[in-house]
Amino acid sequence: MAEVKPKEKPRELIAQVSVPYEMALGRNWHRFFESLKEEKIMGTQCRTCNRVFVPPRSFCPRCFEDNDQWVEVGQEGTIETWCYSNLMFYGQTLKPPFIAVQVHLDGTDVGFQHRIAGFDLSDFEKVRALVKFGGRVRVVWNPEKKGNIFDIDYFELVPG
Amino acid sequence: MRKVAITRFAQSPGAESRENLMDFTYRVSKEVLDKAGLKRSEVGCVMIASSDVFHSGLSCANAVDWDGSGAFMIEGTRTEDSMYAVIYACLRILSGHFDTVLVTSIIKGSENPDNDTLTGFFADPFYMRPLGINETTAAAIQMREYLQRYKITEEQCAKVAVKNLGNALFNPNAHIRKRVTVDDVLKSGTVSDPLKSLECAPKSEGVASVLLAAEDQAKKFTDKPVWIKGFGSSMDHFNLGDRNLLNGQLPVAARRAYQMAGIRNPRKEIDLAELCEPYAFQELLWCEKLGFCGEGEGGKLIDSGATQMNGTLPVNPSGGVLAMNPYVSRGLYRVIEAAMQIRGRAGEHQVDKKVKTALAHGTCGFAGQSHSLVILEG
Amino acid sequence: MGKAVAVIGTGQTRHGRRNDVSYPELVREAVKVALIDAGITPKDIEGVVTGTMPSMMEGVSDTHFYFADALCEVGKPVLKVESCGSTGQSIAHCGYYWVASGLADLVLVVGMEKMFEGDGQATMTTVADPWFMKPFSAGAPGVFTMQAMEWMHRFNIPEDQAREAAALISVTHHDSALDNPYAHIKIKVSIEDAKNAPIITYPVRLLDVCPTSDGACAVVLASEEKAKKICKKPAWIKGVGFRGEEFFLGESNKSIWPSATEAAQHAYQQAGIKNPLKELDVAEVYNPFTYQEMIFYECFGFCPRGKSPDYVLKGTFSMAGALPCDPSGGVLCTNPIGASGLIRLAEAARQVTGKAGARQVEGAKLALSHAMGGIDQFNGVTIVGAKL
Amino acid sequence: MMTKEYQTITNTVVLPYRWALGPTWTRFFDGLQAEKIYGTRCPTCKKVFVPARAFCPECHADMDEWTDVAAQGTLTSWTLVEKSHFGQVRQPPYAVALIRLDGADCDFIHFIGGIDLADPGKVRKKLKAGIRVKAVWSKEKHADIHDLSHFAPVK
Repeated sequence: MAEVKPKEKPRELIAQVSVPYEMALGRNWHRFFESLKEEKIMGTQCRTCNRVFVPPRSFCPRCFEDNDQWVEVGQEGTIETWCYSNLMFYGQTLKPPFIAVQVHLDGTDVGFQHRIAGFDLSDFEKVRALVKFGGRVRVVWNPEKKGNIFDIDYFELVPG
Repeated sequence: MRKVAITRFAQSPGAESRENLMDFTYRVSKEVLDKAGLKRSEVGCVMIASSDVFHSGLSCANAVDWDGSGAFMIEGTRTEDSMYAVIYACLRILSGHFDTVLVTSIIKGSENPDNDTLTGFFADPFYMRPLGINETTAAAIQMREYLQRYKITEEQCAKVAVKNLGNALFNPNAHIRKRVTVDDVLKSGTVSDPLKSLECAPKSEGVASVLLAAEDQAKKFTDKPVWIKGFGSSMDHFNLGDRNLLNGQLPVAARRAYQMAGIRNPRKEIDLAELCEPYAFQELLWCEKLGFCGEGEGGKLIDSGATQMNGTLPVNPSGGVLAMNPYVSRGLYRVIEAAMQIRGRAGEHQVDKKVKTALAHGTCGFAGQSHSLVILEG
Repeated sequence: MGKAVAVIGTGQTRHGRRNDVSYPELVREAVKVALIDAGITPKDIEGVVTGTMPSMMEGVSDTHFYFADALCEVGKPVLKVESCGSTGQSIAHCGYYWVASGLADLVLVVGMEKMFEGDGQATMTTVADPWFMKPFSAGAPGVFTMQAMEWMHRFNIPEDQAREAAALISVTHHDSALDNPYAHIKIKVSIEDAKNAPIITYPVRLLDVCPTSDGACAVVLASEEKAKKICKKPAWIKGVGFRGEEFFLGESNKSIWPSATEAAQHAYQQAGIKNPLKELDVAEVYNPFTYQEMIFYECFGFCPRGKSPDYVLKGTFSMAGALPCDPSGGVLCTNPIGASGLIRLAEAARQVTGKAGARQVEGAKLALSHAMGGIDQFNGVTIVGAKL
Repeated sequence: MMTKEYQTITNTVVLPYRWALGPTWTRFFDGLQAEKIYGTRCPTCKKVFVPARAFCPECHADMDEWTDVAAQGTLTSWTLVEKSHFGQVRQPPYAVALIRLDGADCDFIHFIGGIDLADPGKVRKKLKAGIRVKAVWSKEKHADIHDLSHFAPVK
């Protein structure tokens, strides 16, 4: 019969798992990132509802028609919403503190995710006094282009 | 009870695509809606099939799959396997709540690591995983039992690969298309003895989409509806050692489907079968379990030529999973191929005989832990 | 349309950090309780529906294989259904349609999560795409904060008032959790505690956010004939609805949240509900964040847009109010994600059958249950009632 | 990676885990550490399942009768893994088998060793269904499945 008695506390097995995937960018996002290298923001427009998408969509998820009409959109926009993050979450790309923002770029019909920077972010109260809903922001280009989303270095606040 | 029809369908090829996951999905579901003349906003319900680990590294797969499947603000959900999606879609129509369901199954195998790496995650972390159990090792252990028990030969198993890869030559969507001989298969290198390389399915792309409709709606979308006469599925124990690997749950699943479809003698009543055979010998074992031949007679069945494209009961005229293995989608590809054969519109891989009733089968898990099948009729 | 479907049994584990049991053992704990509650044996079950959040949260994928024995699946048809955080509602809906189709009389629905086995935040970063959204992710709190900020701005809600209302919600739910034997976080919280808790992402504070929990929930669904035969007090499913928006966060307006609004509308239509505030007796709203709970109240038609804080501060949604919300303490106090949405249904079913114990809302006859998933993308709703 | 002719992004998922063994696995692995292989007996069907578990996979009854099964048994089936894949448990070749341990009513999974695995032909000659195999214990034990090094054919 059994001689090993049950332990008071069951154990845990600690491990880390790594699984490698590799995703295709696809034609439209490839073109989007190529245009960032030339300091242009390109969107696509739905021929049915006329909405302009950035990131560009190859199809409109609502009308379900091909979006093959490319348009260059503005490099300024208004703040739809934002959030100040001063805690490190697992997997975060940006080091806190940072301001995540949803910008409505001029000439588009959707919100675009990026960050606001270009000033001292250490004090939240000071940040709050500067960052306003409906406030204007403008692209600041990264001088070093890599064909990814950080070719737009950040959005800066437009005074006034 | 309501009747459910397959009205329109589309499938992507199995070869590597440079499109991104979302666009790759859209092309296929869009094609189905266009063929049916149905607007996205008029679809009753959207059913997505995709599995988190087989999904390019994006989990909560329904999140990114939602847009390309046409599901924006439409009733819908996601299942983890495409056969489950077909069955759940049928349940939704049979409930009377929905008249149409667009089922789309999604995977880009080229973006994933090896299937063996991923199926290893089915295993528990304490026992089966550290001992190297994955879909291939489990199948190899099953194959050896099969060979031992019934004196099935390795040549007979290899013949399945010869047949299916040969059939795939005529299927423009198939991923692996080549004429091979039994000798080629036997010498193709051991993966996990006794399984040879050409006896193991590849890792393919595969978005497939089907528009299901209730009887009274089906004629709006097609002049050739294919009816779903029955379906059934069943699950086996998790632990490989607890199971009878040569007599699992396929007979149970088949009994359910046959009963629903009113099939008494599958050997006579089924004209064609599309089976899910990620490993060549499994086609023989599944044929036995589906009642296409007696117990232990899978080897004789392939020798007889009955399952060839011009045989009495063609099996996998599409080339099957050995020729194209879009993991979660592979069941739905079987359903589509069976429907194409019934319509007589399978092109170069259309079988010679007239197909009235066809069987489509899907399996996943170790050595067939879960089996599902659907019976289709013209 | 379709056969009537009833909830005839529910089972929950004790939620919290459950490293005393393995994952399958945890799952079985809920299943056993539900079967006893329904008065049935594993043999009686004709089909099983199950789902979690992403399976890789716990490092085992396609868990319907792993849990085959614990879920009494062997020899039975099984459906694995998942939709991120809204999984709990999605699996309940699947069981509902299964029974409604007439193909099964008894279906077991089980949701589970064992979040202490993995890293919840780490897993959630794998939901966002690597090109556009993930680089700016500040975890789930960041997403919900942006939504709350947008909502406050759009409806001109003074920040102090929203803060006050959020604190009251936190206090109410933490109090309720003390009455719930299954709840994870059982602490007494004051308004001051809630208002002064450490900031996570401004204005969201620690006591505004849910914990991570281990737990499972099982529900037995039955056809009308079966329910009437074996259950004295079934809870009838009156309506279900599920909607989802686009993958990219910026494409739909989350301050008025179309998916939440329409999922509820769809369910209300089936249940014949026109004035939810009046007709519903209790609601189990999926509330991982206090601010977000207020947005849900508006989407579900419990109060006009932008008026949630007023109603909250009036006590409309407290235990003694017109429409008590989350008498269980809700997701705010217990969050095993894949189970959370199903726990809402189980709690709602117990409320309308008078079996909710110390957290019972007196005389409850009609209840809403709900779950949310994705990056603010999905919402599912189920209405249950005491009457067929 | 990044070996493709079109633009891609590597999206490696790295996740940490702490899996709770629960009382049953914990006690089973403690048993391995003491060079014992534990099963549990079902009070209803009387079958002995190994590894030990909390409930009967067939009858669903709780199982709390622990019993040690023999550290030897009969080979049911096996495979010799030859091909590599990412994240593999060990370098091929290695053999995995189903073994019916004496006193158990289900098969137990483990590695087969103690023979030369380099030549598949020779392995096939040595490993036949029905041959007897016995446990070989690892010298260093950590109360996990690798406390059993492998099973070796009995000469």
